[in-house]
Amino acid sequence: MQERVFLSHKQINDDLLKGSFQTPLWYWAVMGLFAFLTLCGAVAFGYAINKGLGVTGLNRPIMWGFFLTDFIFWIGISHAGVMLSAILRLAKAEWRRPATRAAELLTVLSLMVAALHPIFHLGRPWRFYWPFPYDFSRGIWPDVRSPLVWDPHAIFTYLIGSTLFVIIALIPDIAVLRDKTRGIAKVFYGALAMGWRGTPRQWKLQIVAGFLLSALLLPVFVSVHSIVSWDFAVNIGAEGWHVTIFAPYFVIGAVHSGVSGVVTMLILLKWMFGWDDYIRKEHLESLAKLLIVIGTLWFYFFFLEFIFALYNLEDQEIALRELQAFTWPYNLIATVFMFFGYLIPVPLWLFKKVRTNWVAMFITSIMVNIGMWCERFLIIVPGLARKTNFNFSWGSYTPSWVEITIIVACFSLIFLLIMGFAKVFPLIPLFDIKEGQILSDEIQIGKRTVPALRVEE
Amino acid sequence: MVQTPKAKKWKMIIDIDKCTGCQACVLACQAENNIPFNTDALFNQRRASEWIRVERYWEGEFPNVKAKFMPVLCQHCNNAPCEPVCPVFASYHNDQGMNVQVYNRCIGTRFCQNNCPYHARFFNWFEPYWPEEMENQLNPDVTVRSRGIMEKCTFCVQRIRRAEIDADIEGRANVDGDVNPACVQSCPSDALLFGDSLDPKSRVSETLDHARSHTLLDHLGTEPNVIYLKKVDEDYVEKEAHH
Amino acid sequence: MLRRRRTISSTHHSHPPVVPPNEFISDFLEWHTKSKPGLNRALIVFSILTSFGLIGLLIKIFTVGLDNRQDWGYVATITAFLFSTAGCAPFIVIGLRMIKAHWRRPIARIAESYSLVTIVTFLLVLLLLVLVPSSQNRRTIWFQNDHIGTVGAIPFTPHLYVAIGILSMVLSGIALWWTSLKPDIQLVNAYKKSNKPLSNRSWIGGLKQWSIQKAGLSFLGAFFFMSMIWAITLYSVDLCMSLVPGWRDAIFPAYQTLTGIQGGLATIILTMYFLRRFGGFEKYIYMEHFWAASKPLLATCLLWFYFWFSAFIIFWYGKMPIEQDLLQLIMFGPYNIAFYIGFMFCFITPFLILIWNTVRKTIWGPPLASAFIIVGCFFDKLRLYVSAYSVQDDLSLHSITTIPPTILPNLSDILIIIGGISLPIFAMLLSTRLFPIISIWEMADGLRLTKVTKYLRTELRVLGKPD
Amino acid sequence: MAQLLALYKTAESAAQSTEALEGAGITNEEFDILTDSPYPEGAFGEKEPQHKLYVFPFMGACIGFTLAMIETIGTQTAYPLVTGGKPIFSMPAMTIIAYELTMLGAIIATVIGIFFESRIPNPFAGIYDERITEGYIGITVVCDDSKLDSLETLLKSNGAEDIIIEKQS
Repeated sequence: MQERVFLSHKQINDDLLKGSFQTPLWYWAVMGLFAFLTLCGAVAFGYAINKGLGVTGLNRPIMWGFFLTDFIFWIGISHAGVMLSAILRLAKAEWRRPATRAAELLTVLSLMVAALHPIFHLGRPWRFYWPFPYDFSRGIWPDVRSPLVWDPHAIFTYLIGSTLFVIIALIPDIAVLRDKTRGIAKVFYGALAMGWRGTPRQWKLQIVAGFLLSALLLPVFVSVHSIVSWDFAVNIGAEGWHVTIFAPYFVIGAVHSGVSGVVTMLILLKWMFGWDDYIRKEHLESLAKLLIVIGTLWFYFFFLEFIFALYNLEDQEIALRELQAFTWPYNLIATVFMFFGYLIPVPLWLFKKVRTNWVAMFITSIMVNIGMWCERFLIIVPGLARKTNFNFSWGSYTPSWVEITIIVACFSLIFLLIMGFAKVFPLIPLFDIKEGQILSDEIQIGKRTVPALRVEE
Repeated sequence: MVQTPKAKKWKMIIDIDKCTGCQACVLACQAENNIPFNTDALFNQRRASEWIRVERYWEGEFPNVKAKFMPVLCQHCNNAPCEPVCPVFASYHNDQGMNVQVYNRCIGTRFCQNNCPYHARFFNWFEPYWPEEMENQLNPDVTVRSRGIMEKCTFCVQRIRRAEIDADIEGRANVDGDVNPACVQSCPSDALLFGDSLDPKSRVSETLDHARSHTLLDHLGTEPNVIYLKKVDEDYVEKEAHH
Repeated sequence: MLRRRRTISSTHHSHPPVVPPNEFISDFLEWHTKSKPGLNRALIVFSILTSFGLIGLLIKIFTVGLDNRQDWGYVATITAFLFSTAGCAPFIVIGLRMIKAHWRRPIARIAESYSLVTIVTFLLVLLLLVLVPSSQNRRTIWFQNDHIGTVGAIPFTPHLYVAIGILSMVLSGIALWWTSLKPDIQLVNAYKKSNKPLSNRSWIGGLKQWSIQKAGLSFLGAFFFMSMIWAITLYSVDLCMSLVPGWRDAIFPAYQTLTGIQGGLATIILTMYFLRRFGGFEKYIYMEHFWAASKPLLATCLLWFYFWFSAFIIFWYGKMPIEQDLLQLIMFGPYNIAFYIGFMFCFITPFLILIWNTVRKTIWGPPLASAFIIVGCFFDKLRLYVSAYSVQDDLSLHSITTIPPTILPNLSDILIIIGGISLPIFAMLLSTRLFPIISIWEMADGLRLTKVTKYLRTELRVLGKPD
Repeated sequence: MAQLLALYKTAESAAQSTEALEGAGITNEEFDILTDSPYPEGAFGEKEPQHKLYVFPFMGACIGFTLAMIETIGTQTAYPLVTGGKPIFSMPAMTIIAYELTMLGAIIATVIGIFFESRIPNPFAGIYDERITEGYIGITVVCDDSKLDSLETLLKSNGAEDIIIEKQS
């Protein structure tokens, strides 16, 4: 919290609502590109529905491939939001303020996209709603013992929860938009603002809601990725999946990739809208420090997972690890995973020069996510390629163009949604920034003035 | 006047010592159960579906090389790993100890195949296709599975039901040997044996506690209903168990 | 004037007054140097109780000797218990220092003093290591196996490395304690010489010295943290899991580390309570501290269930024979009572207590939960370690052949348990007697960085966050 | 009756005039503050908002848990199909679903509670001015027309930038 800049509230409004009031040309160009890519994905999916899943690269031992890898990846990204905004809110960390909404938004949107993947993946996508507890036409309810029934429960709980979280925190900012717009836009925002006036009562509830919802969402966020991990860990058929540590290992890995995703997004926002006064070096540095801790914790779990895979000293397990680490093409993926996921970024973050350098942080945070994508792939595919010791039907897997197109489309869909949101609503909570200014103070010790914080309890 | 059939528990016994690897069972199964042709293309994509397959393992160094044949089909486990993971009850255990796949419920998550240690489940990657002139050979008792669902060995459940109905019409109980899945019926060396293990006089229950009998991957505790009889091989040296 | 008073009372709750640093220092030094008969009496009682443990150990060694693991299950339990209560206490303050939490200040010294206990823990581990066979041809994380070909034969596994790992934890803990203690000792000595308080902290050492001390604290903290995780990992694997053939539970070391953090936090909260109650520190340890500490405590309770469940669901779902046996052995079989008690006291009871904000915001709520947690922690360790030590199968097997019957503690075990439980209390009383039990410089620092100021028409506490 | 909204540039002057208002015998039940960002409670001597938000999540949790029990127990009794040799009542599986639905219920109930307690949506909230979101502090007073002039002068004297009056008969 060093070099603190004080801005008038009008100034804050104008800066942070820039996105909504002026749209440069590049905006539409980029939107168009992403829209086109998304469309390609839709076409590819249609083709897959029409012809059957044979058009993918999946085959008999390897029944789960790119779709589920990407599914886990996006679920992982979605863990950034609540992790950051909830934990930092509860810990009353000042530097959370500009990051919260971006993080929560990333949560919601990536969850939506993640929820699409199981549908791509189904053999009969038009029956995607069958795992839900609704009967009627087919006279039977889903089997509550199946992890694939736990999944929708968890994911939709998380999706609904985090969406409501975002909406609640948006209302005061929508009120600002209502006051600054005219005509039809004013009607629109006015309806969304629901007559917000900013009375002490409303503000108090806004604050309490922040804490309460954070506290409620944290356990959900842990459970979601745990349940996703149990999709794999309950298997005794596939090699190397039946590991007790999978749940926390997946969760911490998700946080690792998710927080890096938030860093990437914040840097992009700063560059796109020039919010230099709001997304400052100290925020970047605190995030980097947090990432060091998370990354190292994740590495500990990875270490345990690997050690205890070999612990039983059974031939197939050793063969599987050999495949993952030393056999082409998996050895390449494993190398990328190890170096991009941990060995390069985390040691770099130890240096303040890197932590406070925008470009360096941008690159490293993207590296982490590449690495984590490879990690998910390495967990799923090799385990299936070496299923039990019936080596008569071992196999390998290469994705087809259909899968790749759909994956690319999912990435572009995320960007599309984020940019669309940025057009309509502010991506940095205005009132949070203003509150931060109000609560900041100083303490004199001898000659030194220490930045201080006004706390209410 | 179909009275409820008395409790049954179907088991199959496979004598590896008798198996010659002639693939007759595979062919019979294909014909009986309307399995589309496994073309070269499908084989190369590793998408061939053979509800029963004969695994061939070479042992020893040239010149004294031995081929070992092991027919593998759905083991109809009592603790089937494939069953609880299905979100829609498409795969469950019926009262005759069989592991049943309900095609209409299946939505194609392919979780069951992932969790099947025996690789005994198959996915319909495309719509099944037969040349026009071959369509008349389809078995009317067996569903033709559309794309996007799992399928697997059913112990030829259609034959079991048929036998039960016939027995009811003739007003008698089923006797051992009434029911024979296509693979068992077609095995020239009589390596496969099928029957009701609850009927003490059936050949299956007589052979059950055979000196050579064992099950596949029994350390997983899946309790298969397919029992294997070990190969008799005098110059086979027992490898010391790995610890 | 009247109105003024109303507006103040209308704020959430009146802020506890901020004592000026000098007043605190003189206040505390006086309390520290004056003789405390009650404390001395307690010291004598607990030194006797602790010596019971030693007697019990000697009895055990001379009666049953060190050749049979089953006789030593309870010793392993109490060792693990000490690890995850007193042993991990320093970690808490390290974490809080890292995030610059102000409420750590009164509890910092308490936490660090507990690192003295780890010396005894280390000796106990040395004793237990005698019972552990070499890791040749059995499942350990050292992979000394002829069948896969020894991965570059490592000599003296696991004994040497467990010893080293735990020793490094002990040493870094004590170094940490000493580093933060040094300035205060100088202060106390100066006070004893000339009987008036010295407030100016720069008197003790130049600013450079202080910055070195701060840096030293953070480095030692990081090192302690790492060596703690490593030590607990080694202990829980080499002295527990690998003694049960077929027990492969990757989450177990992490789970043990978590129980350590939980137990450490509970220990600190309980100590805080007694210090406030009997030490008369109402002015410096008040509700805020308990409230702040209660939140991470609640989190650890939830995590306890989470870690336990994510192991349990895998075993339950996998349904392999070995997994069924394990569930019997360590949960629902011979030690099910201990398991249920552990489950109730480590998760359910503290959770139900701490979930209420009104209870968390009291002096008695968090300590009550902590007491439950400490009891639960003991029984949780019991069901794990005693059961693991009771297994007699050949360690080179892939699974256990039989589930051994329950082993109940005999006289020497009970003596050892009494001694082990009273050991941390004894250590704490002793360090209260000999050293300042509240880190003076850290408290003074905190008081300097706190002020209660008028803001518009209300009063707010202002906390400085130097960086 | 009339509604009166006074706009202040600085929080200090606003705080002053609330004190002045109370001096003029207007209790903090009668005036209200409008700000564009949360201020520390009691900063303007306003009345402390009372709310029962903490009740909602518990009610929601109970509802969610009941639903979960109906779903899991209902399914397993209505279709007692054995899968994988698992018991017909598989407690661990039920735990997971019960957990999720409990949390879902709690969250939804909390959000309902937030809307209910902060009295939105409410299109006719009362007098308001767009400058408030520019950082102005608004003080609204509800009083009868007779008092209007005295109040206006009072607030002006304490540094009100602008005063808006809404008469409703």
